Amino acid sequence: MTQTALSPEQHVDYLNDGYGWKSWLFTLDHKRIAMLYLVSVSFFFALGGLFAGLVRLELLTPQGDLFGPDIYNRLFTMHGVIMVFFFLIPAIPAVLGNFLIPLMVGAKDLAFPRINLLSWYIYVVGGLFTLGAMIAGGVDTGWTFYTPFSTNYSNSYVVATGLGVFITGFSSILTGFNFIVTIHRMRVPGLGWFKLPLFVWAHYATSLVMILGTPVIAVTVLLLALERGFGLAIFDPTRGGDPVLFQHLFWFYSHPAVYIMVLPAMGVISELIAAFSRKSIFGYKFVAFASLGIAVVGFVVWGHHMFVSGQSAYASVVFSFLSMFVAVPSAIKIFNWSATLYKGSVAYETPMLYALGFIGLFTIGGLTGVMLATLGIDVHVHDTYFVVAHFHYVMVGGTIMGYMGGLHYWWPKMTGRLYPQFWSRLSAMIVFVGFNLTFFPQFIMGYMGMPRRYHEYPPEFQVLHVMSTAGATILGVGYLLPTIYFIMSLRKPVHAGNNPWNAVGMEWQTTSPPPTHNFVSTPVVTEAYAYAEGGQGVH
Amino acid sequence: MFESIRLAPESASTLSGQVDAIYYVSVLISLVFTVIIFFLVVFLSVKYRRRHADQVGVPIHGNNMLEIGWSVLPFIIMLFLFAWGTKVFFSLCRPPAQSTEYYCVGKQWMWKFQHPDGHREINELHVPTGHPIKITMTSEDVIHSLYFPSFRTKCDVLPGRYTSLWFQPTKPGEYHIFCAEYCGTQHSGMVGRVIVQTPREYELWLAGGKTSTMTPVARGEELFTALACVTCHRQDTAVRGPGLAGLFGKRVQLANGGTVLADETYIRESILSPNTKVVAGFQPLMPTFQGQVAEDDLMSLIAYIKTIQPAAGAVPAGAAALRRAGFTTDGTP
Amino acid sequence: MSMHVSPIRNYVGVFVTLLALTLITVVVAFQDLGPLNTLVALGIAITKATIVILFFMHAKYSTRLTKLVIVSAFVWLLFLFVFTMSDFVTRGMMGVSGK
Amino acid sequence: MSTEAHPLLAHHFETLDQQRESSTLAMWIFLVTEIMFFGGLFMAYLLYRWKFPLAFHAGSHHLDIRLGAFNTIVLICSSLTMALGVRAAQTGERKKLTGFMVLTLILGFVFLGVKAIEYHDKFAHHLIPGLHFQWDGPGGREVQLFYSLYFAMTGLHALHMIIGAGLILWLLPSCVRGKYTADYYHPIECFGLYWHFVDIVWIFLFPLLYLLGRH
Ligand code: HEA
Ligand code: HEA
Ligand code: HEC
Ligand code: CUA
Ligand SMILES: [Cu+2]
Repeated sequence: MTQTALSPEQHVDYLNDGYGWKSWLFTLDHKRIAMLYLVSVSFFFALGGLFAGLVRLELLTPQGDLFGPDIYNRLFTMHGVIMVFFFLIPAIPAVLGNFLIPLMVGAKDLAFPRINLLSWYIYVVGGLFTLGAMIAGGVDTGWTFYTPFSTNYSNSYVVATGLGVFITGFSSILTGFNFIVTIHRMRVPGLGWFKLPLFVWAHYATSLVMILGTPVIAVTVLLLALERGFGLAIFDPTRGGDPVLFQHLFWFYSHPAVYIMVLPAMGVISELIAAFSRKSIFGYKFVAFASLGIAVVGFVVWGHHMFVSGQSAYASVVFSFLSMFVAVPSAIKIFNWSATLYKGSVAYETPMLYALGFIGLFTIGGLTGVMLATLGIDVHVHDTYFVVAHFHYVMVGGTIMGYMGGLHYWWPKMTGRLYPQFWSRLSAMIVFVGFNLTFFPQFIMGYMGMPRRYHEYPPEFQVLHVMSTAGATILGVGYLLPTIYFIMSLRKPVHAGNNPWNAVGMEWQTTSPPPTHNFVSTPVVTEAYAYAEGGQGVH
Repeated sequence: MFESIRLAPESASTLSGQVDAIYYVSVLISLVFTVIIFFLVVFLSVKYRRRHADQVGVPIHGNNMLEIGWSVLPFIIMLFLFAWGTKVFFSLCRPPAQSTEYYCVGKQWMWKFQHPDGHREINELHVPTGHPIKITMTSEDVIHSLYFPSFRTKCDVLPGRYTSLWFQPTKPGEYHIFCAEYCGTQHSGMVGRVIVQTPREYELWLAGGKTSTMTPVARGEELFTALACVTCHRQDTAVRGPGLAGLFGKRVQLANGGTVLADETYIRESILSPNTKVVAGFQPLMPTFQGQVAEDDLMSLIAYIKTIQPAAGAVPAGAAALRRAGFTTDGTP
Repeated sequence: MSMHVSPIRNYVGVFVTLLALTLITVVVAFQDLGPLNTLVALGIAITKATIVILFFMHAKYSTRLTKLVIVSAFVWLLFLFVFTMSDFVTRGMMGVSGK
Repeated sequence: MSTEAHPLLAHHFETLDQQRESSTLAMWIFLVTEIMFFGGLFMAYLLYRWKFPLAFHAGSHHLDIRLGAFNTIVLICSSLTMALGVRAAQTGERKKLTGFMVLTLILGFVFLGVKAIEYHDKFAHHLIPGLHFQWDGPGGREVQLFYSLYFAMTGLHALHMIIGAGLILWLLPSCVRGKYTADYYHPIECFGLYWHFVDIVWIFLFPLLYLLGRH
């Protein structure tokens, strides 16, 4: 990071409080750790995106002409593994959450700064493991690692990748645990639970899922490694084991994990909608408790990934009902955000464009999720591109929109710099258009019967695949632009001032970038989103 | 080129219409909600756009009636979809009683089918219209999933266990068979065709095939002798092992006090790992046949055991067994 | 929160109870009680674990939040057990293989 | 704050109480993750025990119930010494604290030693799945499931014991130096929670693995 261009009236902030790589790699400052995460998470996003690009390229034609099947299988597996475990799960919590939660609760740091740094190192080690496995030859099991293919048949680096996921799991556990303790114990006096920004509530709910779910995936991949590496019999059907047990254990974590991915984004959206409508969130308590509701109910719906796996039909019925029930707290959120716009003061800043995009795309993704949870439909569309479209709508259209929105909103706080407004608005539009072009056709081809994880396919699907690949190209451009202007804003700074959006919230009460201990004077506690009450943001 | 874009694959089974119906209704519901939300978001954000830099929103904190409304409405819609979806699902699960049983063994990376009369096919399956067909299946290696998009049904094919699906074709033609569970390198090559024929054509096709094929039941009977099962499992009396007549579908009393339903998976387990569940009143004498019987032979053994009936003096086989399986050669059930 | 120092007497009492329960569980294991064997063994194990949590781990004297944390762990464990077993236990109830 | 900050108070906490509360809460949350971690193993155990009761009984017969019971008692003793150790830390009795920590450590090693004997015995009897498993009695196929779970569960438990022993060794010097007082004892308390948790896991493993079908 260049420090030359700082303005003359510079103050001591967390960025210029110490220079050199040691001051970063041994830092205990949650803000610096967040920046470390930002860099590493972006790296994995680019890598996962690269794999996605290659996948899309191969799918341009029905024949497998660009890559052989082995390479293709490795491509989508690495794409899924990297995007889920190394990008989307840590993205918002470890970058934005890490940076902002102490600021939002008025604390000097997270409760356990050392553990926070440790979590980043664990993440890096897990990432290196996975990268190592990838360079050695990759892994071809799909991100779901289903047995007995993964234990007894695959010839790829399953154990190394599994260990990478196992290790990274601990970084996620440590982050969640730090958040919970911080939110319980480090709130500045007077800051009651219902004065907390919804971003904090969402992260609290996320942390619960991280704590309660992640250990189970850890032990599951450990068992997988023991079976594959040492020949123990755990899931092996030839020795009486049940491969469906693996699926239960896997999804016990991996379904709640999708809420690890989306809840923080929902937290971001609450902040953005409030800030750019200059209004408090409609139905604050409902939105707050909806996060908790989603986190809890989300734990008992995992069987919806297994409707045709040989799971008992009666269990499927229970899981179907509970899955659909999650629509209720999700609906509460969507409707409350929409209602917040009513009589607001709506500004079309870039973060707000992303937020509005989130509402629309997550609605589509969520509603198609409900269709998948409908038993009679899922039997036909399970493991087709309908599912692929559904989860990209919620993960890319939902979470990444939220992440990008949050990054654009807090970038001035994190770096003190502004990015070009025109380009950023344009990129938000490009992302929206490219995204829909990429993934909407996949719903159609999915219902037509196009199975996922196919590197060759019958020619009647080609038109839709071409549209999808074209969309992915546009989408790629949409993500490239922010990469460029964010980096440019560091090299040729436009100074943002402490509060460019005139937003309320404790993070805007301190300077941008904040000083090492976050606040020079103890921050003033107000209700969340106190715009009309003359909160500090409004002049 | 664009004529190939359709919204759904050919609808070629009795249930595909039902699946499409619930699908289109949910699409419609989703569309309504999506339009409402898009409209709300666009309309409100235009109407209440910021007009001067210092403008703040009107402080509105919520409205409990609205909250209740927009919680209850999705809940009711969800209940409706759930009930309908479950109904369709149960129809997809439960084959009609008169279904004919076909067999399928999946392995990396091919589908092996067997007709009730013993005909074998690889990656191709001929079926007649107008008759429910149940496929019982298992895998030799990893998990696969047998998927017929035009019949709107699929089911995973697992090693060490039997699963099943059923359909009743309505429209002659050729449709895709896909493997829908990722199973390794050639997963996308594990595809085939299902050829739906009129009963008459189907009969001709059967007649034109190899005539020396043995029905699964006859093959099972042969194995039952060849593997010396008969030495312990006699038709009339319980010798060393229990009589197997009428076993299939019954609840079996076990030595440790429990009971178990004698389905395909149980019979399979009894053959491969006989002492896992010991029948009440018997000693765990039966040797394991693990590694000695191939998957399709196992299926034949099971098919045979299913046909053993208490009353019958002689062991039925061949055409008699075919009839019992609910299938007649002129194609009418 | 002010710290709570338990008298040594309490710890020794807990210790003796744990030893006694261990003895009982071993003795009972050699008796044939049918399905009750498992229930008794589990019941004793749960009792022992509860005693350790309450007294050795001071849960009895902790904040409500800590108690909530402990209880929620076991509730989630139940989620895992109950919902997973709901699949295996109801298999075959429809009489169609694989449903 | 008017009073001088305690030297062991980290900069971002306001008071020692806040710091201690945060640590014990954190430790409990950590134990929750441990419970869920072992929970996955217990889930596998529950399923297979339910499916294959005979094989599990048969497998369990080859475990040495005397060694298992002995180890149970060893762990209960170590829990007592640990609890008394925490108490000594609370009351600031430096010598007692050190003594109890050492006792706990010794008992931990006794446990691990016995475990090693048992493992060796299983090795000698060809009971290690994947290595050279041999089973002459009935149900050999599923007995492998039992032994796989046995090794996975007791192995992970033993790993936790080893980590615990390492932590004691790491804490001992500061115990000797008298770092822990009534004001500042939460490292010992947190470690105690961990040690008791490991004991609790064994409280369940013992009946589930050793006591099955003895009658
Ligand atoms: C961020 C990630 C994320 C999120 C938030 C969700 C949310 C949901 N998902 Fe999704 N899902 C995935 C990621 C996610 N999913 C992934 C990655 C997979 C595939 C894994 C793999 O196999 O590789 C998957 C697969 C998947 C399946 C399995 C499909 C299959 O393999 O056959 C199912 C089935 O039930 C499902 C359902 C749902 C439901 C009901 C929700 C609900 O939470 C959605 C709730 C939201 C709404 C409903 C919208 C808002 C509500 C309204 C606008 C009100 C109106 C509503 C009604 C009238 C009902 N998902
Ligand atoms: C977070 C999760 C995530 C994200 C973001 C994406 C993003 C994308 N995915 Fe992914 N996808 C998954 C999760 C995700 N996916 C999962 C879990 C699977 C299932 C895997 C499995 O089956 O096992 C899957 C599978 C999957 C398939 C199905 C493969 C198959 O079944 O055969 C396809 C096909 O089109 C696809 C496409 C895409 C595309 C085009 C994008 C695009 O959105 C990507 C756009 C991004 C870029 C193009 C990167 C551009 C970035 C830059 C240029 C910035 C440079 C930055 C720096 C230098 C710092 N994905
Ligand atoms: C040495 C004698 C012996 C042979 C040979 C033998 N069995 Fe058995 N079988 C038994 C006994 C004894 C039982 C009951 C105890 C048990 O369940 O293990 C039994 C049980 C069964 C059962 C479960 C019956 C029930 O009522 O639940 C089936 C099915 C079965 N055998 C099939 C076969 C088949 C098929 C073969 C040949 C491939 C075979 N057996 C060979 C002795 C034998
Ligand atoms: Cu077989 Cu995929
Ligand atoms: Cu899910």
